[in-house]
Amino acid sequence: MMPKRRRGWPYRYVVPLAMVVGLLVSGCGQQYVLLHPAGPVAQSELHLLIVASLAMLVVIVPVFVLLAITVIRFRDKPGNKAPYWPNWHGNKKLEIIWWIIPVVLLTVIAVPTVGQTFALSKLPKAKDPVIIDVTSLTWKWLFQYPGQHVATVNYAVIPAGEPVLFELTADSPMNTFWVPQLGGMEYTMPNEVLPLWLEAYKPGVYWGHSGNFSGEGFEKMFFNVKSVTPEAFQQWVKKVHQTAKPMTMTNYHNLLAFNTVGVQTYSNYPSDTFPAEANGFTLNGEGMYMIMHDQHGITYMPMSDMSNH
Amino acid sequence: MPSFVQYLIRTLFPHDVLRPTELGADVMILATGVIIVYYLTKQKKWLYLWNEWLTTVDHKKIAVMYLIAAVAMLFRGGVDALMLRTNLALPTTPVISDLEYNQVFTTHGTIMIFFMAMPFIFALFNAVVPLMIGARDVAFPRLNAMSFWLFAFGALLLNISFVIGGSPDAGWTAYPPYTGLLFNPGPGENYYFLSLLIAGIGTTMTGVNFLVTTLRMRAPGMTLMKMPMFIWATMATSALILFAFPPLTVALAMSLFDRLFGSSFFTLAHGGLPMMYVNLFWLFGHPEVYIVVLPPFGIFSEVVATFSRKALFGYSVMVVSIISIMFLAYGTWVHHFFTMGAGPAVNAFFGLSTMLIAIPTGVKIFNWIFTMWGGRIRLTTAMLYQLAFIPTFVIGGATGILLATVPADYQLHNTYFLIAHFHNVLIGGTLFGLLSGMYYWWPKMFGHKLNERQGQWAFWLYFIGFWVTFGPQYLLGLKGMTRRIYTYPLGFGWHELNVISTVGAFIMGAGFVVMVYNVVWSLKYGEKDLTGDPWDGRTLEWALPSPVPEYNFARIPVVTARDAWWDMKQKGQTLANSLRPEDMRTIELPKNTPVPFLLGLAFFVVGFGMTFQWWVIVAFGAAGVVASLVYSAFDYDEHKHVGAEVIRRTEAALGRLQG
Amino acid sequence: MAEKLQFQSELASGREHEGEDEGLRFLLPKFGEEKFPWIQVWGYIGSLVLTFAALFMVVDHVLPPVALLSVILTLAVGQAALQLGVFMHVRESRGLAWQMIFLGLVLLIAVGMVGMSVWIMLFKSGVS
Amino acid sequence: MSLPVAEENLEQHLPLEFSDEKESIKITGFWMFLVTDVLIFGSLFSSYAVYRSAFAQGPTPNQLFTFGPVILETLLLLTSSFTIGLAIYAMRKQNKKALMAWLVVTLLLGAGFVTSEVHDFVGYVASGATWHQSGFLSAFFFLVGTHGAHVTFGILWAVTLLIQVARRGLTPITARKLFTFSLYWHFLDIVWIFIFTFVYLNGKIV
Ligand code: HEA
Ligand code: HEA
Ligand code: CUA
Ligand SMILES: [Cu+2]
Repeated sequence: MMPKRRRGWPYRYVVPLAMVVGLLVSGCGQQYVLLHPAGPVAQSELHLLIVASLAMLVVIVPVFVLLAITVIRFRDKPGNKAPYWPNWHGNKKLEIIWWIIPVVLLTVIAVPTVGQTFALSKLPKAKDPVIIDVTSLTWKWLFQYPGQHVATVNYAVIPAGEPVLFELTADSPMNTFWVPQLGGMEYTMPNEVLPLWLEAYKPGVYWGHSGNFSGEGFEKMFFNVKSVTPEAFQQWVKKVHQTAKPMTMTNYHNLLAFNTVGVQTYSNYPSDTFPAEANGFTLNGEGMYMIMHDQHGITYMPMSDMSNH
Repeated sequence: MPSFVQYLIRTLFPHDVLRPTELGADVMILATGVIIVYYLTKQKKWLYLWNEWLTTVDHKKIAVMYLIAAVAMLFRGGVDALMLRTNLALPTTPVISDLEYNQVFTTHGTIMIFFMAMPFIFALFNAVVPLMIGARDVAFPRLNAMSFWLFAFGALLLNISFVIGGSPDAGWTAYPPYTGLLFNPGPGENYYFLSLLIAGIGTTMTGVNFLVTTLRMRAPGMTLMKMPMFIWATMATSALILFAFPPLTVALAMSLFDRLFGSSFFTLAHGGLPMMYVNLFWLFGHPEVYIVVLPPFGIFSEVVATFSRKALFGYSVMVVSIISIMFLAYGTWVHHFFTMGAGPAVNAFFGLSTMLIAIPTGVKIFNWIFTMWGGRIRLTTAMLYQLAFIPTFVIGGATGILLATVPADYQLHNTYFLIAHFHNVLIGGTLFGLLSGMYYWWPKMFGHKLNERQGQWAFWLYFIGFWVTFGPQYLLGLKGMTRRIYTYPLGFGWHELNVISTVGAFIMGAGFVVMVYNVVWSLKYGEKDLTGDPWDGRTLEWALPSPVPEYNFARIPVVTARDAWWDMKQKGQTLANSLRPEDMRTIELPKNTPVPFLLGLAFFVVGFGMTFQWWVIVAFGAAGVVASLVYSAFDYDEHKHVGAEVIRRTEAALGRLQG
Repeated sequence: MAEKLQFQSELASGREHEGEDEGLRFLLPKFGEEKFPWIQVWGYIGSLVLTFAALFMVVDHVLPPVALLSVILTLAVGQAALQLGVFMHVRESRGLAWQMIFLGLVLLIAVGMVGMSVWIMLFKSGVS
Repeated sequence: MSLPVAEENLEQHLPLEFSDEKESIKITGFWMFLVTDVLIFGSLFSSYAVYRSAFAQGPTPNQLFTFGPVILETLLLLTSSFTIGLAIYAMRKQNKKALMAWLVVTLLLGAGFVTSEVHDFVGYVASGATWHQSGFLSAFFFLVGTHGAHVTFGILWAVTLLIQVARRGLTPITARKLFTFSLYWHFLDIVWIFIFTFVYLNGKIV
């Protein structure tokens, strides 16, 4: 009934095997975007991932080994000489050990987790960061530069080597704004504006995608973020102002249609296409503000003044 | 008249959703229906069906119905999975369109969680809990039947959506505003909300029922600390159900109101806050994943002790850990939306609370291993699932911890890394646990064993298939592949891994086929269980004959030890040899009633009517609901009596009487 | 021949308070008796007093908003306790008063749910 | 439980509704149901708390609410909670007539409450404050409306109970049913106190 040959293929080899095969077939390389960060945010997130994974290995390996030994040693087969203690039902010391081990390991993960969570929520000091207002539309991305007065669709250009502040909202179902090599994702939601800062170390092109399902054309919501030197960035802005037309309200309404489009560039945009007010955020984790956009740029208004809206 | 018929057809089968696969499903369902009707009529089984099954309140029969439904839904969800996987292996020539793909992953997730895992759990609760605690039935047998029929009709409502009108397509999480009328005008999401609301009422009632059963119906002497672990798991699960389902009900209702009655909870205009749905959904959703994993934990605790022929290691610590998991489960929900911009304090808090769950869970893992240490391990199918569960779940748990590491989750959220995580815990934990329980308790439910050799084949196919499917998905996550896409460009290096993953899925599918073969074969040729105790079990259900007579225990035993039956066997006292003919008493049992079935049907009518906003039909259904409730309010005829003489004869026939 | 088993009838009366459940004995019920429903009357008066106290405090704006809200919520909690104790006979049950344990739990969760939701939803801050 | 429980235990000093073990288990069950209902309202209160300032173009609580009808409703409900308490008191004294009388009074008070609330709602809607207007109004109508629906259901339930008591008198079963009804009714009173405080009074604080 219990065939002995089953022992030949212990399951504990399956995972590593699958991983190795996977790596061989696909070729380890740049395609593992999460393992090849191109900016400080993604870098610190990867760092944490590695720390936590190592801590996990510290539990996984002993558990697997222990399990294997137990099963092999205490199989119910004739002539097994291992001890048999049918009534052994507890051991205080052992049990205390495995309350403690996880606590220690988790502390190792928890401390940097909390630290990084708070650290990432603060925009590093930068004089006048480039601000990009991101709106997810049904199956396309709209990027507006309130400081530069340019707008793009389905691609963005950022200066390398300095933090960029993205302000995210949606005029569509929820999506997430994600450029894996630059950093983790954040939701775009209607009636809310959320902040996200990212930075690219070097000039380069990094792909981004939406991570939250939003309907039919969702899988086409790829976009590229071009990181260029700050000077090239200024030149790009200048060039857009010279060559592109401003976005009209009609253009915007066309973008609201449920479809996918290619890349587009505009030299300006109507001011009321990004929320003037919404549930807001702070940049330093204190107090509560609301973002006000107008022709002069952005002001942060304390929440307490909000009641007269 | 013809115009009305045309209207009906146009609404029920709108052009834009009626596609070949649906037509195929349509024809299949119709054909199955015809075959069933033909068979029933030919065998003159209609009355039998009605008397013995549709109106039954016997927990053992309800268990069987739950089990059939669960396995059917595993098939349905599994076929969905194979469709998903096929598409993902062929990114350049998708087999099903994006619209269909969206419906398929939605029904896959919804069915697997709500209509496969949940009823499977309730099947085992119903089959085992009253027997384990030495009771005649659950606390509220009629409520139990109502729960079942509400579940069954809820499941039916979701399943007909594939054929009539169009399926939901917003994922099992159904985030607004995508579920709003602006983006999703068809009836699909109505189906989703209504079927979950109806099934949810049933589930909540099941929670109440089993909580009270385990709190109040235990045999004398079975104090809290003498309860089998499975009973602890039942208790904790039921409590979680009580606490978790209300937020879901409210979230679903809000979405439904937005769609049907013009409220502005989650809409783009009028200040809607879609994130509130997310908040309420996960207030339910996270406890839900523990609802589906705690019962398997209980099952494993029984299985591992039985097949190691050894007492469970660290019982009281196991109790403490299950209770703390229950509590902690309620305080971690934000980890599903770390990326929705709640402040760093919120994220840090919920990241830590999530990690805390690893501690009691880890304790359980170690205790299971040490239960085997110093035992004699028999590698039956049930035990193999247990052994596979440990490494699979530990990996799944560990990747869960990586997701709980907040900044790492910013990267991993909604990628295939997440998909792999939750299949690791849902299949490695929940499904393996439930299958283990099925193989373990099958003899008790049906009176024969499942063939071991075939069972082990199915096991190995599942287990190997599992890792071939989901191992590569971790790598896909690291390559940035996001979930819920029906196709993808080739440049990202996602294709090869997806092909491997798809191959794995088909291996699992083969496992399922072997399992079904195993069940069908064993129904005919399976080894009969004549002793009632085929595994040398430890808990009270093994004291009874298999299958169990309607009244369960001829006399309720008094419990004096933790593993009650094991203890009795050690002391040489067994129920069989100590019952004398004159010990028999008349037994009061709950009486069959058609109300639960009719109530479920009425709710179904309401749900169907509301899906299409046909208020006349809704009114009919609502009248049915009210009528059922009023009828049962005035119905005092709840019990029947089984005479002592009948019991004496039955027990004697089972060879369980002295002299 | 094995020893004879005990059956439930022999133990029926003692079943709910036994062995390890001992610690929860304080929960065992007392069913009170009274000549006149004084408790109910006092309960009614109490609830009226609490309600109108809250009402007047709000109408007269006796405190700054946040403090005022906290005070009236406290009064509401007091009133809930009154209803539970006086009218709902919380401590009564046969066997252990499980409802007390679950009520405690559910109140904790309900309050946590409201508070946490506000914390999560309305106090957005931070850049990730 | 098949065993000789029911007859044996009747002589204990237990109130009628607890005297039969099966019926007493149903009371525990009803408490557990109330637990879920507490959380239904907990979720509704959470939503209300979050949507409280999502006015969009609609009115604010301060503009919307008037105290008059709300105080009336509060009084009606508090009094009905008192009278159902008296009904249970009468039930424990085996006084069927008094029980039924108090139950009828309770019902009438409840009906008065529902009438006043419906009148309120009609007024709001007539003034254009529908729940389509804003998230705040949606949350308000959903919370208060769910409570109102509970009260309405309670009234219908009590009617069926009156018929049962009239027909069958006070038995362990009818007594248990009445007792669970009283629990339900007091529970609704508690919920209303929180609605009164957190919705209406709080709406007037700013
Ligand atoms: C059975 C179901 C189940 C179970 C048990 C779990 C268990 C856990 N889950 Fe999982 N989870 C899901 C089902 C489940 N999950 C589902 C379905 C989703 C996605 C839903 C969707 O979006 O569609 C999800 C998503 C999900 C997320 C959200 C990710 C995202 O969307 O971005 C997170 C983040 O924290 C998470 C974490 C965890 C953790 C920490 C555990 C822990 O409980 C695991 C604890 C176990 C262990 C850790 C292993 C054993 C322990 C030891 C051997 C001791 C030593 C260990 C340590 C020291 C670490 N899960
Ligand atoms: C308990 C829950 C459970 C279970 C058991 C499974 C089982 C499986 N799941 Fe599931 N899955 C979920 C819960 C579950 N899943 C959830 C909650 C989601 C999220 C949904 C969402 O995003 O909203 C998800 C999403 C999900 C995805 C992501 C889709 C996407 O985001 O685009 C994928 C992709 O690979 C997948 C694959 C599989 C596979 C291959 C199996 C295999 O185990 C299945 C094995 C197959 C069978 C058991 C059936 C075999 C059938 C046959 C052999 C039929 C033969 C045919 C004929 C005779 C006609 N699942
Ligand atoms: Cu929608 Cu006004
Ligand atoms: Cu979770």
